[in-house]
Amino acid sequence: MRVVVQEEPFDFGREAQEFATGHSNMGAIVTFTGVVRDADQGGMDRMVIEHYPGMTQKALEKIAAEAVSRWDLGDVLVIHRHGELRQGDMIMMVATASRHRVNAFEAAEYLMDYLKSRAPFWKKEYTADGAEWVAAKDEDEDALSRW
Amino acid sequence: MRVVVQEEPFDFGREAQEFATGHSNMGAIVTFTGVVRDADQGGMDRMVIEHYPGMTQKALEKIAAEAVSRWDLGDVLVIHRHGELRQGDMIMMVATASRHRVNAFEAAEYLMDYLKSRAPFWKKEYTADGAEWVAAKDEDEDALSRW
Amino acid sequence: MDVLYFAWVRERIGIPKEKVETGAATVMALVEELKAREERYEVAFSDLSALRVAVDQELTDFDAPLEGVREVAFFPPMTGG
Amino acid sequence: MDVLYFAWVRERIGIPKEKVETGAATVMALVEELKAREERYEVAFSDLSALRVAVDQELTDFDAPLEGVREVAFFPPMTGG
Repeated sequence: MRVVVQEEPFDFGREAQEFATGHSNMGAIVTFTGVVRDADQGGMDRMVIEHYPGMTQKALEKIAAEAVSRWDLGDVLVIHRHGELRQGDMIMMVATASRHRVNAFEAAEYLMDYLKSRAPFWKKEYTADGAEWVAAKDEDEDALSRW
Repeated sequence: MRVVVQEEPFDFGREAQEFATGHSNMGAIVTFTGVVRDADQGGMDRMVIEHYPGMTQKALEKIAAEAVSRWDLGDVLVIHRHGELRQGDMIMMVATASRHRVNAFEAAEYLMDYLKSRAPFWKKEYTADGAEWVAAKDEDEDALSRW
Repeated sequence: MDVLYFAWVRERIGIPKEKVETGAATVMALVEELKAREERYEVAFSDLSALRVAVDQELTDFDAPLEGVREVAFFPPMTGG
Repeated sequence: MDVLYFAWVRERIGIPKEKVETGAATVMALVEELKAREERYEVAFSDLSALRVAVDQELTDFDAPLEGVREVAFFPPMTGG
């Protein structure tokens, strides 16, 4: 299990390759990558992600450990950036390794649902019209009830 | 949309990176990678995947096109190998790009469910005791009823 | 018409492909003709629930008509992915 | 005790962090003390349903006790991922 919180970009291709080749007898590898897209109202210049340094790493590790135990994963990787990002930049990734594809998929979805609503990150979008904090979506909170 | 059927290994890291960075305004990228693991009875030496050359490419393209239209994907990638593989080798990958994570996940699961049971590949496992065709699992057939 | 066999169907029949002259109206009629030929066909086609069929490279079922068809393929349930 | 603010809570209160001397028994009692201080707190804490709280870096709720606590953080619903 590896959990990384950093400001710097990460190399998705290298991380994905290393994760996928590093596990003996895990038949199924799932990755999810979140990429900065335009604001819903359009015209986004940049995004800044604030986080809670003392809590972030611990919160992510707790979520990852829960996924490993629930789905009996061979491994899990979480990388989440903070700071300033531009359209097309990768915000975060998760990866799961399991013997079976259903477990790998479900665990990755679980990680994403919890990262969305339970990890202390806050996104602010900057457009020509000013800056706005991204509002949490009811559907993201609702997604947790699945687990 | 790109669908590739080949005997050669593919570079998962490079494919994942290119796919994830190649799409404007797609916030969610999911990949699935299937890796050769040991036979259920253990002791696997190698696996050989037979396919139906005239049909494979068309069948995969049809499955991929259906996923793109159902989930309004920005793109989809399918790579599937045939021929001889060893433990730890990557058999195949799919990748999906969508504006939203739920669509990217569901489409990837759909692709996998259909690749399992509707694409003309057959796996044979070789162990010290002999060779055995991998039996299709009822649960894989049942998985299709979800869609 | 070309008739193709894959995986253990190919192994039981002993060849990957053959040309078959037939007036069979459906896949099922073709199967009956083949079974009548030789025991290896009888064995390969003994349990149709364990078989799948593609006609002109599209999955279909054993009731499918063969008129105008150029290629029929028999194989076990697929195990891709 | 350290009190931390993030995102628009931080912006409304105007500082990311402050030391607070308090005998408040719960998070809610602390919130009431802060609201009584100055309007910027009153504004930031006006709708608690739009706020989340962590005590010693664990998510909790406004009923949580503060005895022995070293750090309380207030912030809006998280938007990670």
